[in-house]
Amino acid sequence: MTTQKYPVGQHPNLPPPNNTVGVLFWLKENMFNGVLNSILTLFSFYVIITLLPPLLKWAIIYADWTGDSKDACTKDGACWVFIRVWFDQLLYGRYPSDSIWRINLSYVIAIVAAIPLFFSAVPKKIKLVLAAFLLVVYPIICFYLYYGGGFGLEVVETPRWGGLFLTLVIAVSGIVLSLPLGILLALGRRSNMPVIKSFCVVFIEFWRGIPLITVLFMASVMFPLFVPESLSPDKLLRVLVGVILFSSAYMAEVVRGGLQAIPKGQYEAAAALGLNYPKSMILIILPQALKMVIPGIVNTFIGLFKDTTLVLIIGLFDLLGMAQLAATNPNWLGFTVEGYVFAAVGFFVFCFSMSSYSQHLERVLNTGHRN
Amino acid sequence: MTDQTKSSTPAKPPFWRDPDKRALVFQGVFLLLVVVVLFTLIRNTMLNLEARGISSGFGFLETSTGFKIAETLIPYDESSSFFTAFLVGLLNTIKVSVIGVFLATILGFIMGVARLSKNWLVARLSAVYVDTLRNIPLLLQLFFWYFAVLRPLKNPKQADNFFDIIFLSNRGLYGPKPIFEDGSGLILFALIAAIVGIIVLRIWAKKRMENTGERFPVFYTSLGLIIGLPLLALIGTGFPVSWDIPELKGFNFRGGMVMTPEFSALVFALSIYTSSFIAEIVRAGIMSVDKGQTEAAYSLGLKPSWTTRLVIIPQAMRVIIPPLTSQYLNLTKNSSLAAAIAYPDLVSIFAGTALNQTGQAVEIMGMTLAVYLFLSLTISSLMNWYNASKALVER
Amino acid sequence: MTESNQRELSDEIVIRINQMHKWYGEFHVLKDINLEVTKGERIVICGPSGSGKSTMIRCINRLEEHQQGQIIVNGTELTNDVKNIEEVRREVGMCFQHFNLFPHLTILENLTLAPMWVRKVPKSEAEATAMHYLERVKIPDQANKYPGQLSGGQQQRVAIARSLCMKPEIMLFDEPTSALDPEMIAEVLDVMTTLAEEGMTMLCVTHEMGFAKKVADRVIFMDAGQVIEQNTPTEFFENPQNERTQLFLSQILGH
Amino acid sequence: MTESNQRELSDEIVIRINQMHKWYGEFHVLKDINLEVTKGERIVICGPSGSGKSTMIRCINRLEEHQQGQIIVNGTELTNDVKNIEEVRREVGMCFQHFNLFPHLTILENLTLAPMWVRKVPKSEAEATAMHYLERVKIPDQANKYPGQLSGGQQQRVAIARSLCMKPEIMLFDEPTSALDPEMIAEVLDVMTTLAEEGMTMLCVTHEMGFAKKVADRVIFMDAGQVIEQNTPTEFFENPQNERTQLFLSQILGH
Amino acid sequence: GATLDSIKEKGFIQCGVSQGLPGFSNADEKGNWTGLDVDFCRTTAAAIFGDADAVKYTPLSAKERFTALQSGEIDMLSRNTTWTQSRDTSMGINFAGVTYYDGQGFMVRKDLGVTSALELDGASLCTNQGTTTELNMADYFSQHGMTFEPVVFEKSDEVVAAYDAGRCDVYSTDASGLAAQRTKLAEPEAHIVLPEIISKEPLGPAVAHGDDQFFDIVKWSIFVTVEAEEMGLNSSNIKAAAANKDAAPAVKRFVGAEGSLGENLGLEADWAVNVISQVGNYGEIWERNVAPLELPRGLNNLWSKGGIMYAPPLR
Ligand SMILES: Nc1ncnc2c1ncn2[C@@H]1O[C@H](COP(=O)(O)OP(=O)(O)OP(=O)(O)O)[C@@H](O)[C@H]1O
Ligand SMILES: Nc1ncnc2c1ncn2[C@@H]1O[C@H](COP(=O)(O)OP(=O)(O)OP(=O)(O)O)[C@@H](O)[C@H]1O
Ligand SMILES: [Mg+2]
Ligand SMILES: [Mg+2]
Repeated sequence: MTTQKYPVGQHPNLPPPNNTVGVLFWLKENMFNGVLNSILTLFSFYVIITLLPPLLKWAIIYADWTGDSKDACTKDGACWVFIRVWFDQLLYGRYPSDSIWRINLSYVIAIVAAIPLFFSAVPKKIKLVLAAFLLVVYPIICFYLYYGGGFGLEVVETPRWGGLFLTLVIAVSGIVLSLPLGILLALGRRSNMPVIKSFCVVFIEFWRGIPLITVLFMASVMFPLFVPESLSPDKLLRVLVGVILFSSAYMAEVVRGGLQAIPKGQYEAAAALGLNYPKSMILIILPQALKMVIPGIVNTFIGLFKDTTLVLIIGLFDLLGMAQLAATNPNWLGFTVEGYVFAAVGFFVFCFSMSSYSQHLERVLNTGHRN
Repeated sequence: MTDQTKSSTPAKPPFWRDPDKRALVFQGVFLLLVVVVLFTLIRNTMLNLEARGISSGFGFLETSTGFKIAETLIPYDESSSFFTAFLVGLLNTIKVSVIGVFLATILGFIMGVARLSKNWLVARLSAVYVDTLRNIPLLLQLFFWYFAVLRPLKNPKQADNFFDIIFLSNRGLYGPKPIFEDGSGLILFALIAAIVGIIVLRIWAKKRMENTGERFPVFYTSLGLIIGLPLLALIGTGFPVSWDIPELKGFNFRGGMVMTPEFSALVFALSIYTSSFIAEIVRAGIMSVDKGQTEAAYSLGLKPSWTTRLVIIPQAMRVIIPPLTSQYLNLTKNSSLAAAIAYPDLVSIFAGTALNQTGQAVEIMGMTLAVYLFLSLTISSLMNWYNASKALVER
Repeated sequence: MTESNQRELSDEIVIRINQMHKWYGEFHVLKDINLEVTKGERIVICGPSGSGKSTMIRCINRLEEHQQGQIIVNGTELTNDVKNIEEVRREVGMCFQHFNLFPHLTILENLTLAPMWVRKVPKSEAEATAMHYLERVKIPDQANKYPGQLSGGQQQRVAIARSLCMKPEIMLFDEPTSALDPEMIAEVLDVMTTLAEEGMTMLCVTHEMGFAKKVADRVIFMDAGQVIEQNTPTEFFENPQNERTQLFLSQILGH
Repeated sequence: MTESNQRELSDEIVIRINQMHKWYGEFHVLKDINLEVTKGERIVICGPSGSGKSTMIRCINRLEEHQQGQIIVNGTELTNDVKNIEEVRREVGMCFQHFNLFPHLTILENLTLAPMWVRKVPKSEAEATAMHYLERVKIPDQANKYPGQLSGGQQQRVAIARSLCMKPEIMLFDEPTSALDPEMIAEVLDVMTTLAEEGMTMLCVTHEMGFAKKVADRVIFMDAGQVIEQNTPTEFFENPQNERTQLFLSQILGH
Repeated sequence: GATLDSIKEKGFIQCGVSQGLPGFSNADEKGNWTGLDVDFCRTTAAAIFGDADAVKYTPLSAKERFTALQSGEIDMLSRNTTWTQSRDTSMGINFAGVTYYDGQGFMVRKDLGVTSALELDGASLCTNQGTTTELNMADYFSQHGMTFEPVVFEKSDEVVAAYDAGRCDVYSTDASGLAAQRTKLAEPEAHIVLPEIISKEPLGPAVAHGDDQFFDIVKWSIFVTVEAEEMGLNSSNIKAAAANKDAAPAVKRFVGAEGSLGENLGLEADWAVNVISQVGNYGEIWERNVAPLELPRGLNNLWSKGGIMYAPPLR
């Protein structure tokens, strides 16, 4: 130990002693401090070693990558040829292949319009315009692009929509349309008018209490029983309505959380300035509440995104449905696992990036209170 | 001053400018609208049903079903009524939900705590577990567990045999089933006695600790009691229990207890999927407890294990319970995916087979929804009650 | 004591509170309040915590509803009539203890919001007014920041400016300085003093007795929901009549 | 300056810190700390923010680990040995800036928890002790409330009582008053003064210089992880040696 | 009636079919449907619109099919559905005829060594949810004092997958279905269909109660295909027959040159010509769809050739 004396107050910053830094120290501190921890570490190693190599062998080392028929699958591992051949169907369902550009075009528009929203340097005005475009004009464009009819675009019936495309259509329109409904329900639930309040409570609790597949079943085959015969919208549309009502109940609870977090003073200040209820809601309360619950909204979206797989039970072919369909094609039997893995990776990529984004937002919103 | 006052109550404005009256009118109109819509829906349904000559009413519940169900908790055969089938489905739903909730909670807590572990590797692994499982749809996981795990299992003739009493094959996991004979009442009695004993012991140990400060190993003693007493009774009465051991007869094992692949896959998928959410909830709950609490407890001389038990967990639970409730609700509702892999739950049996045999969609869906609503409300009110009883008292 | 604030008052009455009572549920929080405020008068209200000071001034712009008696502001009686309420709120500005700025809007947007949406003033004009008042409260350079980026004192000054942008006849203040650090209190009181000197009608709940002495025309002392004493500051501080007032003054000045 | 706190000190050494160093990662936060505290001594530690005051006293009950040198408390050296750590923590009480009461337990339960679990005191006895100390800090009537229901000053007094219930030899205070309103500071300092007068060994990080002058036997000034100066309060305040001390004092007293 | 009116207004028939049963109703990669059941949707469309393509298909699981028909979600159900008394009456639907006489059979792995259904005591049976199969199995096994474990899936693809994975010893469904699903197995040759047929399964299209005219049209567009085969009319010679002024009276009635068969149904006079020319006669439909499954024609042959396919007289 150094016993060197420095003048009072002149002690320099010294590097920490050797036995407290470095890789070995880190390993000891983080993985082998104590018997229990060492056992846990060894156990974890064991888990990794038993799982990882076989997985890698199957998925990469002994996998088939090239070819265009089942005969190309000769090795022991996965046959990714299957995915290659069915790639378009997995992504777009049975959408006519010469019209797939329409879907891609809509993706491009969405990405181009959405990117500026994520940069804080872009002025608020432009962001508002873009958001309005995405929420109002874009859905109309999309509907026209997807469904076609008029102006030279061939009609593509909704039963031909499928794959990841259908997943996105259901999840995105579900979330976008359930937001306004959810906001109304949340406001209603906080209203002091007993009739409105109890209606909203019953509505929300009802939809939150029942499983989505029963909703889908009713929307897909029972709906015409409840309405006059003249009303018979498209099946996909009915499913969408079911999904929207279902997720609006969840959305309402998310928004309610945001509304509750707004201090009473904000309402009072708005009232004192002479703003009436609708104005103070639209100008003061909702902008704050919604911003606060963006992570919650994203999480609801992720939930909905995953739940779209249930539509395969009622005969719509989303990404998972398409994977299953492909795997039961007589020419391609035996590739169920590849199909599931592809679908799983697809869902994982989407959901994981969204949830990372929402966690990032949560951190930003938590710490960023001072600006 | 008094003569200036016209009246002591404020003057009344016209109703459209009076917020109270406006609210009344608005609510009246809204209520009317809701009633009209509901009424139209119901009327339409009735008209449509009648126009198509579809039979309605709940008479079908008493007729016999004519189909068989693989797993039942109550006696059921082809001649049982549709109502019995309904109960069978309901009980099966409750069965998977309860077991699923139990396993998901345990697994979730382990994973949540592991993610906060100081052990870097353990924390990473549990993060991978959580992030992977919660981002893949449940239905996909269900198919995966069912088909991917079913395939490698052997057929009953080549079943994996454990000591000739437990057999694993693609028909499920067969094990011995205890059959209680005369005199086994004593074992039940011993079990009850053990439970009573444990309760008494706990009270006594608490009292003793309060009086003398001495602690008593309640947990291990309880464990000993609950195993030992029935065991003693068993020995004392000369083993009046015989075991029904599964035996391979023809195609399959007969006798014994079985855990079918459908049930296992469903429970597996449900509890693993839900546990990934619970892990996050637990982690957030523990992290919500201020570091100062641990420090205060340490500086009072409390050991880490006591600190966790007396200070951290009670506070974390308040944060954990509400989202945990919604996970329980989700799990219960998600058990309806059973239909996809042939587990006979309520949706599969009643809103599936029974609906198809009778064609009475409205009644059957109505009953099914009512059951799920009832289950949801029960779980959430139980949890709300628990939560209210534990709420922090603030100024 | 200075006599600087003894001056001629107009006799136009802008607020008249008449035998007003208020209950929170079963709790009788305001009891038989009678008060007349003339145009340009500056009133300071003080009293122990829970005495109903806030409740009373919140009744004046109907943030709270009274159950008996009359409140007439600028000739408009406050009843359930939405039109009257809106009218009164347009004429009465209010500042809160916790500022209550809108955190999602810039300072400038905070200031122009109400004029544009309530008074329907064009944006350019609203912004000009806003800048004018921001200069008055000495922070024009903060116009494009967000409230979270300002100090408490600055925020409170913005809150005052925000009220002023609506060109109110009357300003209500509810303990505008009690959430502030000592250095910041001075900034805010400065602004309020200027305002008072320009002849704004003000009702101010505060425990800043220095401010009261300097600008108030009248000090009102409340306890347990009642107005116990009211007087000019000189009289009030030097010669309190009621023993509760004496007790209160001894506590607050001795502190 | 009063000389009331100049008195005979025992020469039994209860804390000995010897060439102690600590790093946070690469950051050298405590440098060559040497300190001896005798039984009954009252030490006030001050210094600019970030100078390592908190870190130092947290090392004394091993809330932080030191990497070099020795800390010996009551004859027990602090090492990685869990038993030693437990022993030391039983003898050393600590109060935090943010009280850190257990919000899910009543005041009484907060006070009896550690004695019952750590010292294995019977409940009735623990409660009697708890009530005794609650009376000492003047809030026996709050025993069955929850921490959330008390004011900050009351909470801090409960926190002190909670430490005292363990009958510690030594008390550490880490800025016990800096999260409190001015009225409440007085309450807490009162309690601490009484404690000091009864002969408790105390190490107190605080900026309350009045308190230091009144009760401290020694004032320690830290800067940049080092002890720069230590002296009796009289000397320290009237005649600071080091220029950093002078600068610090001029700032803190001028404020 | 209401159904026919709405069909005419829409311009197409909404036809409920299976989610994929080779030979009966199966969609290719592009979503084009083929199969026997599909062809009987097409006959109806040809009869009504003169255009066999005026059909939209709704793939339904067995569980959904009746609810979909009852609710009006589909106009007709042509989904290998067994005609039973209770379905015909209490469910509010009408069966328009039999397009395929079938019976329930069993398929097992060859290596089990089973040769008769009576050896299946204690076996696990995979089948589809919401079918008569479930009921027949229960009847058959209890009648023969045998036990079984039902494993019941919602979608037939899942039944096949589970059977293929070895979850069950036996796959039971209509014999035609067995033949069709067998093509989806990993090794079709490793499985055999047992000789026992345990039930009568007359399969045919159904419509909802309430529109007799539409009911008649569906019914008679089935019969004309059988009648055409009997008369030797097919898609290649029907146009010539219609143009032939000297044809036999029965042919003239058939093509609408004489009589009022079309008018009786509210259709154009040449409706039957459209049906046969666009879809073909029953024999052609069979050859196109079922023959590739290597199923014998058996009961489904014309009555004159040893089967029981028999159309009432067209007059
Ligand atoms: N919304 C409410 N519901 C019920 N009681 C209330 C409500 N708001 C205030 N009170 C009660 O009314 C009384 C008067 O409250 P008020 O806020 O007007 O007092 P104050 O004089 O402004 O006190 P302070 O100086 O603490 O602000 C208090 O006893 C308070 O507890
Ligand atoms: N856990 C930690 N990890 C890394 N650095 C830390 C940690 N805790 C404290 N520090 C750093 O160590 C230094 C000393 O911190 P300490 O809290 O002891 O200062 P202090 O003198 O108590 O200051 P204050 O008066 O602000 O409480 C600071 O620079 C601080 O940023
Ligand atoms: Mg107040
Ligand atoms: Mg500190």
